[in-house]
Amino acid sequence: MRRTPSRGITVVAGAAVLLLGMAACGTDSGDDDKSGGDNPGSEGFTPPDVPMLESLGDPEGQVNILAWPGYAEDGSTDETVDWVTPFEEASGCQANVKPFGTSDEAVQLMKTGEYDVVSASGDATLRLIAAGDVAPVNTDLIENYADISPFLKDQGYNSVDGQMYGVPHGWGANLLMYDTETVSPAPTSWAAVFDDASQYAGKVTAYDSPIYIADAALYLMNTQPDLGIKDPYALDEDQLAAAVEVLKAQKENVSEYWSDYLKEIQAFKQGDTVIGTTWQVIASLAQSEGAPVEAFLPDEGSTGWSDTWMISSKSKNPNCAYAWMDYIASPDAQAQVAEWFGEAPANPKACDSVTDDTFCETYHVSDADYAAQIHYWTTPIEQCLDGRTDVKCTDYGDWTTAWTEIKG
Amino acid sequence: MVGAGSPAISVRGLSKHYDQVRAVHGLDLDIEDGEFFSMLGPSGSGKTTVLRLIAGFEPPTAGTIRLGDEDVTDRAPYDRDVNTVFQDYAIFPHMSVLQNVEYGLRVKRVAKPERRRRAEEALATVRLEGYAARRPHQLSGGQRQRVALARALVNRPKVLLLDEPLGALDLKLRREMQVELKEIQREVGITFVFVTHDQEEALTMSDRIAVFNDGRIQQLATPVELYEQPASAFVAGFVGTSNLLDGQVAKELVGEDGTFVIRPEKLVMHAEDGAPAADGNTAVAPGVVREVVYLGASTHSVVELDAGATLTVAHQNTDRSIDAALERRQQRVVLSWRRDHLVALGRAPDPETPSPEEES
Amino acid sequence: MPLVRLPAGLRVSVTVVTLVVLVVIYVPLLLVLLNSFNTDRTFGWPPPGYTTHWWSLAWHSEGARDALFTSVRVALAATAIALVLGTLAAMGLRRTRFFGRNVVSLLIILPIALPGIVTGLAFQNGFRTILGLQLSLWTIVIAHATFCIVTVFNNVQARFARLGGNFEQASMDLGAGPFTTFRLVTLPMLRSALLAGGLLSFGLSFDEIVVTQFTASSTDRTLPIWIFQNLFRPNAAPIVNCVAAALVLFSVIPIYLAQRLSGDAAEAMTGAR
Amino acid sequence: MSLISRRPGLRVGLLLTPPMLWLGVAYLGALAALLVTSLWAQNDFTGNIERTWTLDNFRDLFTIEVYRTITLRTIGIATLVTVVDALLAFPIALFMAKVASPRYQRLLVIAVLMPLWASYLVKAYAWRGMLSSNGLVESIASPFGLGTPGYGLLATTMTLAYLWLPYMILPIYAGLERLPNSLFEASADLGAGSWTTLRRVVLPMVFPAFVAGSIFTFSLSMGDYIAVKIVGGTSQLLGNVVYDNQGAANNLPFAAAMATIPIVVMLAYLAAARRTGALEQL
Repeated sequence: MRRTPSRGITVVAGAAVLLLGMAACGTDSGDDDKSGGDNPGSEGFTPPDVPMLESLGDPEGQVNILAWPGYAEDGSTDETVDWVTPFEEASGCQANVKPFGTSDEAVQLMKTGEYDVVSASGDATLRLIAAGDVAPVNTDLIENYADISPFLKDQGYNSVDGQMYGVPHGWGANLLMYDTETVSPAPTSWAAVFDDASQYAGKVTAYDSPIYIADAALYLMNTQPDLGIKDPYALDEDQLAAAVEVLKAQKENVSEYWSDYLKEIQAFKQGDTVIGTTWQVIASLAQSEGAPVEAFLPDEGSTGWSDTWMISSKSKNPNCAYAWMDYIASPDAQAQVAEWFGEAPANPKACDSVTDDTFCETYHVSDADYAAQIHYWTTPIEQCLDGRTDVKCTDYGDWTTAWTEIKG
Repeated sequence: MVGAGSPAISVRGLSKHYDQVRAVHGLDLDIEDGEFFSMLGPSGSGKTTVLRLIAGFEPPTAGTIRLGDEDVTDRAPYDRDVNTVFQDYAIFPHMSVLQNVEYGLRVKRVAKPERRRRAEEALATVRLEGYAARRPHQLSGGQRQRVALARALVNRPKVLLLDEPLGALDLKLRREMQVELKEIQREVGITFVFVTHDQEEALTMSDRIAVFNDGRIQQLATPVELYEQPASAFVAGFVGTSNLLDGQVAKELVGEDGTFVIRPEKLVMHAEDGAPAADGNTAVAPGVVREVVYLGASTHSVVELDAGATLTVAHQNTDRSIDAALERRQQRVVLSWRRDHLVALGRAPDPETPSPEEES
Repeated sequence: MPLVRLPAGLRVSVTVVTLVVLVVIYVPLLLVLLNSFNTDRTFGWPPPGYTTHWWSLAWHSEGARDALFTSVRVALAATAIALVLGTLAAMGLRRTRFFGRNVVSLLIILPIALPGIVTGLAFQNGFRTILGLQLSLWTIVIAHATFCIVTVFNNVQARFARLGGNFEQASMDLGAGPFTTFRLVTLPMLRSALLAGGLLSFGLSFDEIVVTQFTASSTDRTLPIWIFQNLFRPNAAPIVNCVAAALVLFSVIPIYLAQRLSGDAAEAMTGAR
Repeated sequence: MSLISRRPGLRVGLLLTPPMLWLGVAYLGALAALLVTSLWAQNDFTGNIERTWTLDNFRDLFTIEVYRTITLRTIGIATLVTVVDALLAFPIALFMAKVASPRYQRLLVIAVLMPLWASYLVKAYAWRGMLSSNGLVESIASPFGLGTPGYGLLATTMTLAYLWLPYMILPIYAGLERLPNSLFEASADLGAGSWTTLRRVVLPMVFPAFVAGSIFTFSLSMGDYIAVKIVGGTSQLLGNVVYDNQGAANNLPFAAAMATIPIVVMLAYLAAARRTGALEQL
């Protein structure tokens, strides 16, 4: 997940198909009963019985928010970037924002019970639900919930048995960006950075994180069906080895791995790099800086992320927490977050409020088909997420080791 | 010299050992009230250690120290009525001369006007009127030395300890300060305990001198006694130039066994043909002049006696030309001396046995 | 100070190399300054145009200001602790030749001799995994103080070595107890050494990023952390350049002071990390 | 009170207790805990640390070849950076200590210290800009038929050498300043040329200062993980492995195991440095 590069950690967010064990897609909304296999938490996963708020009362006067940096800006970084203050004025709830650096930190902090709401990523949501740290969300009490893109609702990573445990926040895809002056013809497939990378030897870039192995796995899923990869986050040892081979071959042509906006934009602008993975926000920024670049979703689909606001089961300020979740799902707030952070807002009505007319088109906000092509980042674990039980899958530790080896 | 009542300092069985090194060993010592007492010895002889033990900078390994009537052995330096003038003066660099001098009174919470008056008085004693506002780095060596003295004296301690305070001064200044120190001591009447390795300094100023070697007192006596009747070869050698006659030489020239010493100025050098005859009072010995050293006021000649010993002869350069002396190099001469000028040392001192009797 | 008359050839070559090295040292810094006026948000080279826009943003950036104050607070606290512990250690080792002396010296040097990542990870692991504490401003302060002790220690020790040991004895001899002696004699004589050591320690803590990254919670943002977080945002990166440029310019003051106060340039800087 | 001044051992004990508690218990304790942690395992599902003893982390460290490669590469870079800094630092330190007038001396010290206050990150990014395809290095080098080295190990070495240079200059300057001027005169008087004087007299005498400075440059390079990300292209150093494992992978035990490598290397380095007396000059 891109998050603040500050912790460089950037692991892992993402939508977990952990429960469902479904390969791919996540478009089968609400199809929870489809879940199969005996991977943990999948079959017979019964979340602790946590009561849901039935009706709203008076605001408690404050709300403690645990958020990814950039999700709840209160003007302290940039005076003009502030959507927390309007919330405070409208709701009468004072918002205490604590940014967190990693999903692990978020899970740990939620266990203290000191926070009312959290912006949880795909690798944190299920852990929170299973541990009973978060409560089901009564979506009837959240006015703006109705406007949320349907393909984000009742997903395996934010609901159990049709019961939502949160309000979708936003999502995004890892795109392929290229220099339109150097790269010709325009690529259509990830092959441009894998099998055909030698065309641009020394000018290829890739995301600097073990999770990038999933990109190679996704590519293999399409090019080498024999390997039997069904989920880029569920790789057994052989499959991981195959992905590592792809990446090792790619490395010969890589100029550098990028981990932050600035580095990638600079590299494309100066011509040190001409092709590689990117985020929409980086592509847009690079274009606005006059770099001759295009970014697109290749034929194979791509990896990406999706986050959800959840409420603590121990919340002392549930009314303010609901007010926040409602507010952050509102078109205005969604527009501001999405534009500042650079991702697709969960609420398409935000498109009426964004300052940039082309924003929603650029980010494919209401494009369910587009969203369907995204394999949301999930932490790989030993139990295969694709439902296989005959093999052990490689976990994130293995991926980290593999990534170290790939870089050499 | 010996005053009534208890001595100013009384030390019994004092020892200080550092690991294997015995800096001071089993020392007994009494220093009388109002005395100018010197501790003389080569470096490493233990004299400075004794001073530091008295001041309280270090705890003794064994023994007691009494100041007047009080046993101060276990007291901290600030609880003892003694003050020290350090070898390097240790004048506080961040304070003015006045502040330095006032320091002891300040920490004793003496009222400001009183303290100012006494400090100025002390500065007057050391002839530093008008220097009160100076900073230490603006002072000459001699002036610093006086500030250190004033700083100690202002407290009117029972005993003032001085740790080679003149060592850093040039010869001329040192001579002046020696006289001045002695005057000041008479003026204030405080007991001075003075540590030095300079025998001339000790002889000039002291009422009594303790000669240290190897952590023990070799001899404790007045300057005159020390010079005229050294108790051991070490003392004889350390205080003045020693001319030793021992073994076979002693037998031949003195006529008995033992070690004898005779001071250079007590020897008379004659031309070979003009020598007096030996008799009951006078001894004579022929020899060859090996070296002649011109010292301005006097001349030293080193004579190798036929009997075997080598003696130094001093003679004042009074009226006659010194050329005669210089021309004697490598010539044969005869030395004569009065037999009663010869001091018998008894046996050569053994470091493991106590030195000849200290005064009681 | 009398200068050595180095032979002409050596003199010239040394001078030339010095000039070249100085240029190399300052070109990147000038570039930072230049980029703070660069209209290009990702500091494209050569700059397409110049603007003071970033400086005005930097001036109004609440985050930068908060981070600055946080850094100052952390640096002050760490320096205060380092001053106490460093002085105590230097006093303890003074004139003492006990068997553990070398061990103590090594222990004081160790936090700065080991890479920051080791110190940082050790503290993070110690606080979180072992003690189960939440990271906070205090965990940063503790970690910083640990590697700041050495600067104070070095300065105080050098001062002691230069002073010699008689001043305290003189004071005690004149009737002052240990505490009075410390207050009236030791402390005043150490003052400039403590100031120099303290300033170095402050600077060290102020610009520390590695150990800070490991021991800071996500809410505690020191200036280097703020820079780290913002340097990678194209909209904020030029502001960071402004802040960095301003820091370099203002750093003259503490450095000059440290040098002035210590009186001895070499002493002021040893341990200047 | 009196007891304290009468018993030096007690006094030393009281003075040293607080710093030793801090360094000996808190700091060494943290280091020890790090070693202990490196012997623990990590739960794959929860990412939590499991306090069961295992040597797996060290087994991986020694058996997986890439870690050896990275360790050697890191030591190599650190050595190279140290050598480059020593070569650059000596002339400027000599100029400061023995050529410049006292006024310039003071200015030069400030000039050398000032860059230390500019954020490390900002400076590293400035180098990234200079080393880019159309950057400053390229424009300066192109008339000589050279180009930018691009991002990689060479760029990393250059950037690190730049970042740590003041840490090498200052101790050497301090060491040279301590050298009495009469040494130069004595050597010249005895007929030695300036190079001979430098080689036979000055260098041996300031060698401990070199070692003192090298502790900084070497240690700082050993632990770096940020500069190499900015200008290192695809390369990685030891610090990156530690950092990625504690952060991204949340595998603290393995990060801890990896961190023992720089500890061991630096302890060996310090032990060697101690023989030269360099530790007194830090």
